[in-house]
Amino acid sequence: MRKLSLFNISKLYEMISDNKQLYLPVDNGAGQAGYKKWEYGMTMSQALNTVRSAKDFFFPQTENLVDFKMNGKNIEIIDTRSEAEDFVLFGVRACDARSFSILDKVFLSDPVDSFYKSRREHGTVITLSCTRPEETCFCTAFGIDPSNPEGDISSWIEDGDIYFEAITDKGAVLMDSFQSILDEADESAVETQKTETRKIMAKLPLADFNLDGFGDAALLEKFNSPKWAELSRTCLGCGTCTFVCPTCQCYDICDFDTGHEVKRFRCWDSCMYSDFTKMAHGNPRVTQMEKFRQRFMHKLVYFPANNNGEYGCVGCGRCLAKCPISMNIAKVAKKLGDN
Amino acid sequence: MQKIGVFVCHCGTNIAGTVDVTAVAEALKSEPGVVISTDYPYMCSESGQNIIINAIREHNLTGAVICSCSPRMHEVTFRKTATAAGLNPYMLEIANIREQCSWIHKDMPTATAKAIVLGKAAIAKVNLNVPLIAGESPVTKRALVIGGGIAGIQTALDIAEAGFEVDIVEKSPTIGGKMAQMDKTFPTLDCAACILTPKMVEAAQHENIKIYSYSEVAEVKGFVGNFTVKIKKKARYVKENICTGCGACMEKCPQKKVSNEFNLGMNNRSAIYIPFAQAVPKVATIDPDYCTMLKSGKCGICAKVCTANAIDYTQQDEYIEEKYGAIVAATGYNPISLENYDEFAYSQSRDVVTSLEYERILNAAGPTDGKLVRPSDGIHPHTIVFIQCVGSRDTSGCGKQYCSKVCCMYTAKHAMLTREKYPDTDVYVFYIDVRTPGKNFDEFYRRAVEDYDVHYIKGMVGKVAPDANGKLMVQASDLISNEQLHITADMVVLATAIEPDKSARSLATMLTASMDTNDFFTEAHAKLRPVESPTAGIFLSGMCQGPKDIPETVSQAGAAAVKVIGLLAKNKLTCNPCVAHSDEQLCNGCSSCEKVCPYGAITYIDKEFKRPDRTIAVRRVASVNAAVCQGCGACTVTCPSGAMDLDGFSNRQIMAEVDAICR
Amino acid sequence: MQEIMKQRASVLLQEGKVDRVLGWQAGVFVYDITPSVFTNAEDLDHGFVYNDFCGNNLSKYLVKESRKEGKVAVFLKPCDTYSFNQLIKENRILRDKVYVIGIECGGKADIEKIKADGIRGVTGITGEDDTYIVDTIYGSTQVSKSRVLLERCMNCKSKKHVVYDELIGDDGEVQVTDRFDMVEKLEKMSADERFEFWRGELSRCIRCNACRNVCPACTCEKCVFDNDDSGVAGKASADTFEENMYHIIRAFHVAGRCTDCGECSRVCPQNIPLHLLNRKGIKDINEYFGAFQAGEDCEAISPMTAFTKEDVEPGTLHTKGGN
Amino acid sequence: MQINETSEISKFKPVIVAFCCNWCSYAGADLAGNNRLNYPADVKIIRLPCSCRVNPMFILRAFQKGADGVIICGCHPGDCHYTTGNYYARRRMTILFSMLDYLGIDRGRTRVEWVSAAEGAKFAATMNDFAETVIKLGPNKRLGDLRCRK
Repeated sequence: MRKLSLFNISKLYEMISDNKQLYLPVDNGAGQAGYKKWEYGMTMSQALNTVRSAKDFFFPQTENLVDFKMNGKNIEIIDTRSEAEDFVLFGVRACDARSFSILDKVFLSDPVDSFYKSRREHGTVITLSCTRPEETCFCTAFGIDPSNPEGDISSWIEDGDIYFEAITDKGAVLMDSFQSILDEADESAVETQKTETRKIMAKLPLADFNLDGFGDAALLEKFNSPKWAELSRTCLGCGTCTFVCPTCQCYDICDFDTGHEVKRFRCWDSCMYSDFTKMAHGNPRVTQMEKFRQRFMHKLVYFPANNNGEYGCVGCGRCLAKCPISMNIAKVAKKLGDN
Repeated sequence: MQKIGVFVCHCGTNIAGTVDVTAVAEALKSEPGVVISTDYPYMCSESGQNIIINAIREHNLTGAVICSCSPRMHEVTFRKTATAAGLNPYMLEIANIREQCSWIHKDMPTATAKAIVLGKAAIAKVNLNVPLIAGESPVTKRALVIGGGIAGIQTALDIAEAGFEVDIVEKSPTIGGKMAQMDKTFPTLDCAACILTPKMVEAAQHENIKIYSYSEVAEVKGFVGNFTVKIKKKARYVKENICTGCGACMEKCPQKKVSNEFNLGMNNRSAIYIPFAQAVPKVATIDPDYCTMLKSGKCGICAKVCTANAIDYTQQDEYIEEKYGAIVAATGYNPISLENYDEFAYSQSRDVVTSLEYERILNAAGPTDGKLVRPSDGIHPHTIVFIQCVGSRDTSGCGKQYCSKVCCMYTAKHAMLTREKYPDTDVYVFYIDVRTPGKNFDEFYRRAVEDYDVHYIKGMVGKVAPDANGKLMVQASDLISNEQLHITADMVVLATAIEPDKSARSLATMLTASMDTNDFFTEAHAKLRPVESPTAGIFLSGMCQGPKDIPETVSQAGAAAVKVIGLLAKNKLTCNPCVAHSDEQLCNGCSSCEKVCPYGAITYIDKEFKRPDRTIAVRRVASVNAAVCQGCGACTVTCPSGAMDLDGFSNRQIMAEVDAICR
Repeated sequence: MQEIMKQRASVLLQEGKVDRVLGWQAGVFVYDITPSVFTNAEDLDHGFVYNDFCGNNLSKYLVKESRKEGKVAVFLKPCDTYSFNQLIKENRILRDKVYVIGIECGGKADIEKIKADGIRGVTGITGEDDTYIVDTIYGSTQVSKSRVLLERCMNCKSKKHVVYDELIGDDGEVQVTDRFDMVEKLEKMSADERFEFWRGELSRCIRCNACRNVCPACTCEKCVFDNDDSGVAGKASADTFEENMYHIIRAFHVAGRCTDCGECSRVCPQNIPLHLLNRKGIKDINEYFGAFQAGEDCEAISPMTAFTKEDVEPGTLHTKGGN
Repeated sequence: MQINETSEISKFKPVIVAFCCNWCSYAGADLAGNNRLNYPADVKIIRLPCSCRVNPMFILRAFQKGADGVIICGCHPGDCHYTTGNYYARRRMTILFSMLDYLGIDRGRTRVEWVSAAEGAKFAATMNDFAETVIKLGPNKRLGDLRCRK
């Protein structure tokens, strides 16, 4: 483990952005934080987390796939992919860090999504431990330790210093690039912080959040539960929960006619939207209840069923904070769970 | 996917002169949906149309684009062509590469490039066109003629003769209009009354004609074939059907100091009056502004003397609502006000008169019983100066830019009549040009000069100044001998410019008929549709469309009548199929569209719909009456959900045109 | 207040006057309140809540609820009643299927404003006149109520209920506000400054459609932006143009219909001040076509479906404000 | 003041969309043609039944696809072939243009003009003037769609 005084953090930013793009959470002027490309003078936000999750960097909201050009009546197909640049994500929290491994299960299993893959390869993640979690946090329910985040490099901020520990080879390589400004440090420095954070986590309102009874055995029972109707009754059908979610990975593929060519791009879709899974014959999910149920069944039942028990949620609490009607996964789990 | 044929017209050199038509045809070949693209010197010609017909059949086209002149010119032509070939006429669009391209651009590459873009836009639209079937609407077999002058009377008579009912609405107490005020008519010099009054009587007696005299049009609703008109019958305080027109009331009426408009205020009439002897209807009218009974309640003499008991002081304005299939505007004209022409001293001397006033002076029934005397002192004038183009062909802004057309001839007439009756007079005519186009016109004018020695002087009068002993000092320039002239005249007659009657403007708004900058009604086409307004079902007769003399007016009146007859002869009209329709699946029933529809074409119905969750819900949705809808599209924009769309001009079609243009 | 409302609701249900009650359901925390439909006293006792975080405008739910079997009672705050009237005017709500209970409102709080001061781990909020005592897992602090109100409540346009069948608490008056101040400020900026301002705001838009889906003026059976046949449908703002397009068209569609209920700004996850777009529309309508408050009564003709022969020319406006 | 397309007034060739009502303005444009009154070829006319048919979406669409200016022409107020259409158009465009201006989008790029069937000269003059304004403003950056740039 190595450390750096926070006074010199901008030196670190400089060194990293010398040969890679560096992104970190900064205040966006609307009282919230969002990832921005680091420029000289920028400082990291004090906010616990960003409104949009870090998944944007590997799975952006819109992404051009291919262009078609019409010359008269014959069509020319153009691959618009450009070689992605290396980039570094700084200050990612444990929950978002875990979300990457969930997305990997979707995009890197056959057939591999080459767009996503290339971004993952070019990105290095420096995570930052949490010390003051929000009441909306429940990552521990998914076996995430916010005091000891995953990633290529993990970091901790403890009285005036920031501590780094490379987890992966990629992380080690990156860390070498700024070794020069780091000092030796030993694990014990952050141990107290870790235990403190764990204590706080245990005190959180959602500490008792659990998913007992959500295994795939319960699939039909949950699916047919009469409670969905009531839960979804006032759902507005907006996409807020899905768009701030670090693990939602549904997308739609659309064409856009620019006038001189057709751009085929993909963009995030939301299971809450009226035309989600709309097909030529119509839509298998017609009511908001069915759409609403899909979102939670997917995260809490279907996904674990296909991914040896891993849930499609990391407990970041964004949907709890952002849903216009405050109907969220915590309430659903409570209502449908065994407890 | 459509199969579209593109047909580029050279219009001789009109288009081909500045647009490389073959290049256009070539460029459009590769547009989506186009299966054939060709060009031809005259697409509108029979052989041109045959090219289109054959192409449609041979390639069984589902759409066609004609790159040619304005759709306002030949859209109808080509749509007929399409129909002839079995293609729905509304699958054809026109790219206007003449008026909006070849005629305004000088540079060939530029014009060609633009023509190609316009063609692409039309193709993009046709790709989204759908066949439209025109609906039908009934025709009310009754016509309305607004204005009871010679134009209105002639139109009404011709329509009535064809066996259709006609109503005439005349704002003054009698029909007859300006012609009734005239003495003689050029170039034949026969008396106006002698040829007009029989027609007035004929109109009055015709079983198909109903005359609303002393009435005005208050409101016009509906559309071609189905107009509903509200007519305001002004109270004349005399029971029309009872009054015998004996005139006793006029003699006994104590209030005789009312300026007589029929004689242009040159003498007086009584408060209860019949405008002139041959008035139709020959019915007295009480002038409420002067009748002591109506104003103070004291008098009532006319009621006492009326043996027929026709007087009714309690009469009120009355509103009649009638349905018509066609409306003819025949609102006529007036001489302009001369306030801008004080140099001619019209306001200073009563001996300076307008031609129409002179007309009355010469008329046996006029203020002077036909004797030529000066209005000021009743003395017989010896030197009379006529000034032409007073307010006509005037670019100074004081008067009218146009030529009033009739002045040259009636001035010649006046000069001739004067010299004939009073050989002792000296008559001068000042003119810019003498315009005598018309049968026997120039002969007529030459007679005035050669046989009657009228002094025609090319030049304009600078000033007319009344002097102490009642003479008029006329200052003028003779442009031919190039000298200043000073004439001491007894009378000066001003050939005053004419303008459309003031009532025409408000009427035009009611009829939604367009007008030009001079307030003359505009015709649908200056050459090809001269008696029709661009607004369907509205026709034009007489001076309200532009200056003309009596023979022209009568012939135009006849022409208008024929158009009306042609319309009324139909039992059904095919409506414009480019009308709005509402997609019930999208309609919210919010009523916004209903509020902006000028025709009340939108109504609402409660309809059952299957909800996504398969339950039934009743929703209020808009439905459009295709016969009433005129296709303006106001509703389509006020509809937030886009449920309202316009056939033939759908959102998608318009956006496709936009895309093609911006590409 | 909450208890009286709860009482009244259960009485209405017991008497069979209504079959359902539309109100607010308590959540896990003090502020995460969910609009909910109650059908029996028991549920009311468990879940019904009315506190300073009941911001949701319930009127829009009546578009669907009033078309269901039986009658529904609804609790409407003064500003909500304007939305209700507007929906009645547009025939979106069946009036006779709804029993409106007007409720007094002292302004609703914005949890994000409370947290903006770095307060975290909120476990409880209790109010005393103008102060909130905020308990957190890190200890408790105080914040001034007036500082943390929702934007719309800071500029409360009316404490008067424009429609109700019965009233709980007192009816207030229409308020004098300076809600157009920010709009004016923007108008006075130069075009470049305005452009930069709106780029900065709208570029954060994630097209979650929350603003539209919560908006009581946006009750289209199918929105043009969801309708593939409309030619403008779009799921994501793939280009800055689409960010503008979506919000311009939305502002235009609600012009003359927006009651300024402020829900769009409340729900925006990115805190985009969307009310500033709608208020511009309202301000323009007031200035060019005469003062008009949508929803004030359900008879008045909407300025966008009316005209006068003397209306301003689009070319002659823009006199105010910078270039 | 005329902009002759061959002359060298400007290298920048704007794309200008003119929405014209069928009864007055489109006829006015035809009259301009009849009288051989020149205006820039950059102006392309789309024929609509009435100015009240112009949906704000058409205008934004034009800007998206690369238009540099959009002008709407209709009958003079009071002369609408459909009696009231242009009155509604006037209100709508007042609100829309004001909104665009509020967003900082160059106000010179949008315009409404009333051109009657008799005003061929006015039509040409209007188009010349509008084109000149748009040329001065240069390419439309603020409301264009980057993907549509060539």
